[in-house]
Amino acid sequence: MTRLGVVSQLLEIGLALLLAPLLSGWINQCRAWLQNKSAPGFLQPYRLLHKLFNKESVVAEHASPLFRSAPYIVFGCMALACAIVPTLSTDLPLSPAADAIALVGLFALARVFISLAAMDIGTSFGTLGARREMLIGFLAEPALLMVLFSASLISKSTSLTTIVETLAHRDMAIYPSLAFAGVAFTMVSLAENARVPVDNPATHLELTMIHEALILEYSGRHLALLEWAASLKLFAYSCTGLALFFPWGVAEAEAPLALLVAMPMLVLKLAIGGALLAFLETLSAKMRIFRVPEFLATAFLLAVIGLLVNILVGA
Amino acid sequence: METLLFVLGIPLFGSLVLAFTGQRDIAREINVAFSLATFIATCVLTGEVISGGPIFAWHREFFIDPLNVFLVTLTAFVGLTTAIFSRPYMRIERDHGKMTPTRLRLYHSMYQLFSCTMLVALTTNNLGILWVAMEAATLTTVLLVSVYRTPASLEAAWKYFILCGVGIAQALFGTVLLYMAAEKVVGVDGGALLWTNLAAVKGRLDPGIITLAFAFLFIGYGTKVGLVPMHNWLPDAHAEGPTPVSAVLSGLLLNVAVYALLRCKVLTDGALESNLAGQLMMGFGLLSVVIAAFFLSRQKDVKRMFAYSSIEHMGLITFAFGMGGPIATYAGLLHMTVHSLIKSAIFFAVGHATQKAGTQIMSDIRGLIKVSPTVGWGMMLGSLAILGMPPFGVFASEFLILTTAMREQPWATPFLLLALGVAFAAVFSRVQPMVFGETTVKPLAHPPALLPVFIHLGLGLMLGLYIPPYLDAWYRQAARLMMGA
Amino acid sequence: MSPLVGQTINLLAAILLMLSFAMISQRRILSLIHLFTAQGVTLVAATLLVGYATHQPHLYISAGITLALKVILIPLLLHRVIARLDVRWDVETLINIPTTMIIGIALVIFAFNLALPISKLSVSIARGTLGIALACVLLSFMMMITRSKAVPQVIGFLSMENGLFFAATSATYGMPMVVELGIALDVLVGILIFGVFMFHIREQFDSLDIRHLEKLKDD
Amino acid sequence: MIGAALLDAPARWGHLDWALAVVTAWLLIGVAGVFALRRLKLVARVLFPIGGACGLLLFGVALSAIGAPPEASVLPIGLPSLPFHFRLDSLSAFFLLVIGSVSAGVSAFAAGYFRKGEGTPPGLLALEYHLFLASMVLVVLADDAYAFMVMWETMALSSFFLVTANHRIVEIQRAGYIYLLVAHVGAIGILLCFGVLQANTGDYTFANMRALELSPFWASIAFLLALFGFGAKAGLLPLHVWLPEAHPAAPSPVSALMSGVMLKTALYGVLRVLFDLLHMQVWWWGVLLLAVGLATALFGVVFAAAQVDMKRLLAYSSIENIGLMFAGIGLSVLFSAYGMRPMAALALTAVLYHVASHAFFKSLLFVGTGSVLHATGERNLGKLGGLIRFMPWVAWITLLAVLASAGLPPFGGFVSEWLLLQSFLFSPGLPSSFLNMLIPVVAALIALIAALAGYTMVKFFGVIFLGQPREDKLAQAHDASGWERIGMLWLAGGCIGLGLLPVQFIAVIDPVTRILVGAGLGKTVGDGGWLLVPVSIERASYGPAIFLLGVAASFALAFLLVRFFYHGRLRRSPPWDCGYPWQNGRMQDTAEGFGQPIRQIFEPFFRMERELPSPFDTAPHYRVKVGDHFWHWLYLPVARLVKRLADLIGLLQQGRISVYLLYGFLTLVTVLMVVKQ
Repeated sequence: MTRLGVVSQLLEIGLALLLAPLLSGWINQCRAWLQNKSAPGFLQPYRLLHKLFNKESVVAEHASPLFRSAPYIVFGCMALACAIVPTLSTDLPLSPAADAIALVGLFALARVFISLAAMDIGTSFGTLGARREMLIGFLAEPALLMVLFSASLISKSTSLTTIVETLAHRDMAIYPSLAFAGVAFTMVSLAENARVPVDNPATHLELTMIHEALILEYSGRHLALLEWAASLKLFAYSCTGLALFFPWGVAEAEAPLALLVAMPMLVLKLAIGGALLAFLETLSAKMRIFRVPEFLATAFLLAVIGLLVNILVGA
Repeated sequence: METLLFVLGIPLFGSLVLAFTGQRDIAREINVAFSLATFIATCVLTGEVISGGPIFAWHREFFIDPLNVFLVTLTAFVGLTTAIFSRPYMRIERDHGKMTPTRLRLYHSMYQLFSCTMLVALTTNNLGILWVAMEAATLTTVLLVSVYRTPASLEAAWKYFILCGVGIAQALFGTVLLYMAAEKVVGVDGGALLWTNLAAVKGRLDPGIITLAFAFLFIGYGTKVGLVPMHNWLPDAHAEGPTPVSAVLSGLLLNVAVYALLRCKVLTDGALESNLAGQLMMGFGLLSVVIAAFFLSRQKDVKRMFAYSSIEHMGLITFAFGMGGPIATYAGLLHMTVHSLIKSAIFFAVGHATQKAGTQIMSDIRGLIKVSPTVGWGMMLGSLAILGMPPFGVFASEFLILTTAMREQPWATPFLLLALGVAFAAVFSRVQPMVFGETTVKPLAHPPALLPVFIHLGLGLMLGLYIPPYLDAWYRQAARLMMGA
Repeated sequence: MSPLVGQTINLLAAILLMLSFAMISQRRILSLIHLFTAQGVTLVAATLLVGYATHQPHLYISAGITLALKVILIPLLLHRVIARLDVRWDVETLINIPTTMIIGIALVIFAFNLALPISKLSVSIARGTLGIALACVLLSFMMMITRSKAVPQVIGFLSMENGLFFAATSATYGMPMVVELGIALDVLVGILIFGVFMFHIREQFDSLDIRHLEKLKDD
Repeated sequence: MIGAALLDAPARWGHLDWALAVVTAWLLIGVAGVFALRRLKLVARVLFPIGGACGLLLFGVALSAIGAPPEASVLPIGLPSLPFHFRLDSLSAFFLLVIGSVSAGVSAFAAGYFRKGEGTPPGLLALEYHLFLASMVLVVLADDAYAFMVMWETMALSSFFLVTANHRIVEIQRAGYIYLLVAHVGAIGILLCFGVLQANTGDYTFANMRALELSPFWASIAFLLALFGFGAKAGLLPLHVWLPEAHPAAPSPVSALMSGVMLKTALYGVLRVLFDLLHMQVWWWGVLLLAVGLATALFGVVFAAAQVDMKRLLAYSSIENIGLMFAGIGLSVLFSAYGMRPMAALALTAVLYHVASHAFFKSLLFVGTGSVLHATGERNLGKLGGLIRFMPWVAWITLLAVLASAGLPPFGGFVSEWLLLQSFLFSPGLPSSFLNMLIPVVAALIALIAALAGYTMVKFFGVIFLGQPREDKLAQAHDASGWERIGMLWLAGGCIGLGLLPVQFIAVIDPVTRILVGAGLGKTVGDGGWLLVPVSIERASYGPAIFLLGVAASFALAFLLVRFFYHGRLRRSPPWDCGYPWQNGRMQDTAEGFGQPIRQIFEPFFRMERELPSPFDTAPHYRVKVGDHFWHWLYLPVARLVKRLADLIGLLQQGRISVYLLYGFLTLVTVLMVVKQ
C-alpha cells in the first residue's frame, strides 16, 4: 500500500461523494432538455440535500432503532462501494477488501436494510415497496454477478482492480461476451437505480412507485442521506460500467501524473454516460410492475449467454 | 444323561400333574414352578455340554450338540417367562369369563406337554422321533389354540390341524426316503435314522434319493416354519389362540421347525454337490419376506399383524441360512434367538394391551402410554426392535444378513429393501397411534406382569451391543456344524 | 423266495392304488369309510407278506398296529361319529368327478416317473411299489382338496397316512420300531382330536360343512 | 494409589478419550434425567447447563484435535468379531467442532426453554436430548460400519422421540412417522452401501474398506447407495418431504439441533464415503451431485419464500443450504476426478465453511423462533409482527442470523458463498468442454439461489419482528429469559466470528481438506494477512474486517458530520403513509403477499389450491395452500401402488381351507418338478 495509493483512495472517495449528486443533477438536466422542459439546474440536488439536512426529521412513534440507523448503513455501504470501484486509479488500498462478488454483496446489504427499514413502520406502502424492491433485487443481483463474471473470466480474476487493468491493457479486440454483458448491465443498472422503465424517480404515484415507497416515511437528514446514497449508488454503477466497458484512462500504480489525466477523463465519461441514460429514459416508457420480472429475467439470461459465449469462443 | 432325563421328564410330569390340578388357582404357580425347574435343568445341561462337550443318551437316540443346546436353553427360558406372563393373563381371562376351570386345566397341562414335545424334538438324534415330536407339538398346540372354543378359534385350530398335518405328512415321506437312502450305506440295523450316523456318511448317500427327500422334507417342515405359500395356518392360529400361546408359537415352535429344516439341510448339502437346498431356502425365504411385508400393510388385528411379522422374520432367517457361509449362518442363528425373545416380548405387551382395550382391533386401541407407560413403552420399543432398529439384536443380525447379501446375492437386495421398507411403514404406522395420542383404554384389576417383557427386551438390547463369549462360541460351533465341518 | 411273493405284493399295491381312485370317485361318506377300511386291510396284508418274505418280525408288529388302528379302531370311531352327527348323506365335491379322475391319472404318471429312478436303488423286494405309494399320497392329498365336508377330509388325511405306511414298508421294510409306535400314537391322538372337533364344529356351526370355516380371511 | 491413578489419568488422555468422556457425561446426564423425571427445575436449571458445558469442552477438544494426528480406540462392546471401533481424525474433529459449539449454545437456550406441559416429562426429554447429542458425536467418531449404523439409527430414534415430544397432536405423530420411515429406509440404503464396501471380506472396519480397491462398477453402486441413504437424512430431492414436517413439529431447541447439526452428519457420511473410503472419484458422480444439489437448493429456497409458517420456512431454507453444500461437494468431486487438487480443496473448503456457518445461523434462527413461539404461541407469520418492540433481545440477535443466512457480507454465510463462486470461476480448465459449459449455468443458479435466500430472510424477519402487531395479544409478548439469551448470544458470536475471521478459520480446517483431497488453502490463504486469499491476491481477495471497518467508519463519519454541521433534532409523530389516516396492522403486507411474486414467477414449482372470494360473499376471504408436487407425484402414487399390490396379495388369503391345501399341493408338485432336473 503506497502513499500514492492512499492519496488516490481518498481522492476517489471524495470525488465520488462530491460528484454523485452532480451526476443525478446532470441527468435530470439532460432529460429536461430532451423533453423540452426548463431544467432546475445541475446544482439542484445539492440544494435539496442542504434543505433536507436543515429540516428536523419526523419519525413514526413506534419506529425502532433499525429504522433510524438504516440510512446511515445504506449511506456507508454506498460510500464503500464507490471507494472500491476503481474509477480514477487501480492502486486502491481498500479495493482488495472487496472484490466483484463482495461489491454485489455490498449492494445487497444496503438493499436488505432499506427494505427492512421500510417494513419497520408497518404502513401498507412501506411493505409494498419493500416487497417490490426485494423482487427486483433477487433478479438483478445474479444478473449483475454474471456480468462481472464474464469480465472476470476474461481477466481470470474477480478483483476489480485486476479486471480493470487487464481490460485496459488489452488490444482492441471484439469481445462478444462483453457485448452481451454490456446490454445486461445497462438493464440491471436501470432497474437497480430505480430509473425508467422499471421505476420512475420523478413520481409518487402509489401504485407504481418502488424506491419512493421505500423511503416514504423518511424525512429530514435521514431522507437526505438516503437521497445521497441513491445518487452514490448511481455513481458507483456508472463507474463500474465504465470500469468494465470503457476502462481507458484509469490511472495505475506508480503513475502519479496519470491521476491528473484520469479525473477529467472520468468526468467526461460520466457526462456522456449520464446523457445517454437520460436519452434512454426519454425514449422508453415505464412498464407495468408485473413486467419487471420478465425485463430482469431477460437481463439475467443475456448475462448468462455472455458467460457461455465467453467460454465457448474464449473471449 | 440324568440331566437330559430331567429336562424331558419335568415338563412331562408337569403336564400329568396339571392335568388333574390345572383348574385350581395354585395351578398358575405350579405351571411357573415346573417351567422354572425345566429351565434350571437345561442350564445344568448347558453347563455339562460346555464343560464336557456333546452328550449322547439312550443308544444315541438323544444327543446334545452346539446346534441344539442353545435352542434348548432358549426354549426353556421363553417357556419360563411365558409361564410367568400367563399367570396374571389367565387370571384376568378367567375373570372375564373366557376361561372355565376345565379349559384352564387343559391349557396348563397342554402348555407343559407342548414344551416337553419341543424339547424332545430339539434333543433327539433320531429323525423319525423328530418327526413324531413335531407332530405331537402340532397336536398339543391345536388344543391350545382352540381353548376358547369360539367359532373363530375352532376354525383357526381346524385349519392349523389340517394344513400342518398334511404338511408334516410330506415330511414323513421325506424321512422315509432319507431312511431308504441311508439304509443302503449304514445297513438295516445301523440306526439309519440317527442324524449323527447320517452326518458321518452323508457324502455317500445317493444324490437322487436325497434330492427327492429334501424336497418333501422342505415342504413338510417349511409348512411348520410358515414359509409362503404354506403359511396360511399361521396368522389364524396366532390371532385366535390365547396370547401366551401366540408367544410360544412365534417364539419357539417356529424356531424348532427351522431347526428341523437345518438338520435336513446339513445332510442334503453333504450329499449333493449342487447348492439345491440353499437355493430353495433362499427362494422361499425371500418370497416369504416380500409377501409377508405386503400382508403386514393390510392388517387390522394386532396379533394377526405380528403373526405376519413372524412370517417375515422366518423368511429372513431361511434366506440367511440359504445363503450359507459363516457370517450369514451366524446371523441366522442370532436372528432366531433375538426374534424369539423380542417377538414373545411383543406378544406379552400386546396381550395386556388387548386385555386393557378389550379388543384386538388396532384402530380401537389408542394412547396406551397414557394409561400404563410400561405397556406402552414395551410395545413401542418391542416394535421398533422387531423392525430392525438398533441397538437391538434384530438389527445386528439384519446388518450381517443384508451386508452379506449385498455382495453374495445382489439380486435379492432390492426385494429386501422394498420388503423391509414396506414392513416398517406398515407396522409403525399402526403401533405409533396405539401407543401415543389420547387414550381409549382403561386400567385393569390385576397388575400386568411386565417383568418378562423388559427382561426379553433387555436381552435383545444386550445381544445388539454385546454377545457373551460363550454364546458367541456356541454360534460359531453351530455355524461350523451347519457348514458340514 | 419265490417271485410269487413279489408279484403278490405288486398286486396288493395295485389294489391300494385302485382303492385310492375309488375314494376319489366315491360320493357317499359311508362307502368312503368302507373303502378306507379295505385300504387298511390291504395294507396289513402287504405288510405281513413283506414281513414273512423277508423274515422281519417287527413288520408283524407294525402290521398288528395297522390292523388295530386302521382296520378296527378308526373305522369304528368314524362310524360312531357319523352315526352321532348323522351325516350319511352324499358328499358333493368341489370339482366334478371325471376331472378329478383325469388329474389323478396325471398324478400317478408323475409319481411313477419320480419314483422310478430311485426305487431301483432300494434294497426292498417291494421296490417297484414306491411309486404307487407316492401316488397314493398325492391322490389322498387331492382328495382332501376336493372335499368340502369335514369327515371326508379326515378320511383323506388318514388314507394319506396309509400311503406313507405303505411307502415305509415298500421302500425300507418299515421304520424303526420306536418311530412306528410314535407315528401310531400321533395318528391315534390325532383321530381322537378330530372326533372331538367334529362335535365342537357341529355345535358351533350346526353343520360339518367346512365352507362355514371361511370366516378368518385377510379382508 | 488407584485414586491417584484416576486423578492423573486425564493428564494422559488423548483427544479421543476426552471426546468419549464428554459422550459418557451426556449419557450420565440423560440417566440422571430419568431419575428426575418430573422435576422441571432440576432438569432445566442444572442438567441442561451441564450438558452445555460438556458441549464447550467438546468444542475445545475438537479444536485441538483437528490438526493432530488421528487417534483410534476400540470399545469392548458390539459384535464379537466386530467391537466398536472409534477414530478421531481431522474430518471427525471438524464435525465434532460443529456439534460441540452449536450444542453448547442450544443446551444453554434449552435450559431456559423447556416449560411444563409439553407431553413427554422433562426428565425423559433430557434423556432423549442428550442421547441424541451423544449418538451424533459417536456417528462422527465411528470407525466401523456396525458402530456407525448403530449410532446412526440411535440418532434417528432419539430425535424421533424428541420430535414427537408432544404426541397428543395427530399432525406431530404423522410428522414423526414420516421422519422415522424415511430415516429408516435411508439407513437400509447406507447399510447396503457398507455391504458393497466390505466386498465380502466380512471385515466391517473402515480401515479394511480404505484398504480395498473396488471396481468402478461396484464403486458407483456404493456411491449411489450412499447418495440415497445420506440424501434421505440430509433432505435431498426427492427425499426431503420429512424435513418440513418434522422441524415444525419438534420443540425449537431440537429443531435447531436437527437442522444445524444432524443434517450435517449426513454430509459427514457422504464425505467419509466419497473421499475416505472410496478413494476414487468418477466425473459423473460430481455432475450428479451438482445437479441434485442445485435442484434441491432451488426447490428449497423457492418453497421457503412461499411459506407462512415460520418454522416450515426455516426448514425449507435448511433444504436449500444442504443443496448448496451438496453442489459444492459435487464440484469438489469433479475437480478431484480430474486431479485438480487445489481447486477441489477450494470447493471443499467452501462446503465445510458453509457447514459451520449454517450450523450457527440456522440453529440461532430456530431458537429465535422458539422464543417467539413461547412468547406468542404463534407459528403463523400472518399473526405476528412488530415484535422488535416487545422482544428486542430476540429481534436484534435474530437479525444477525438473518443477515448471515441471507448471505450478506460481512457475515459467515457470505464467506462460504464467496468461496463457492470462486471455485466456480476457476472451473474453466476442466478437460471436458461439456462441463465447462455446465459451470456458468450452475454459477448463475447459485447466484439466483443466494439472492432468493435474501428475499426469504427479509420476509422472515420483516413479517415477524417489524411493522405493527397483527394481533393484539402480541403486545403481551415477553422477551427471552436469561439462559435463552446466553445461548443465543453464543450462537450469534459464532455467526459474527465466522464472518470476520475467515482466514483464521480456514487455517484451522486446512488439515481436513488435506486428508480428504490431499491439498488445502492453508498456505496461500494467510498471505494477505487479514485478507482472505484463496489462490493469489491478484485473482481474488476478500477482507471482511476491513469491509466492516469501511462501512462502520462511513456510518460513524456520516453520523458525526451531520450532527456537527447541522443538528440531531427528531420529532415523533404518527406514520404519514401518503396521508392515509386509518392505519392498522392488518393493512401491512402479509406473508402470503410477500410470497406472491415468487409464487407467480416459479408457478410450476408449486401445487397451489386457491380459494378466491366471489363478489357475493358476505365475509369474503382469500386462502391459498401451497403443496409439494413430489408428494402428489411420487409419494402418494407409491403408497397407492403398495396398497394395490397388497390388495392383490391379500386375495391369496381368502379363508378356504381347500385352496390353502391346493397351494401346498401345487408348491409340492412344482418343487418336485424343479428338483427333478
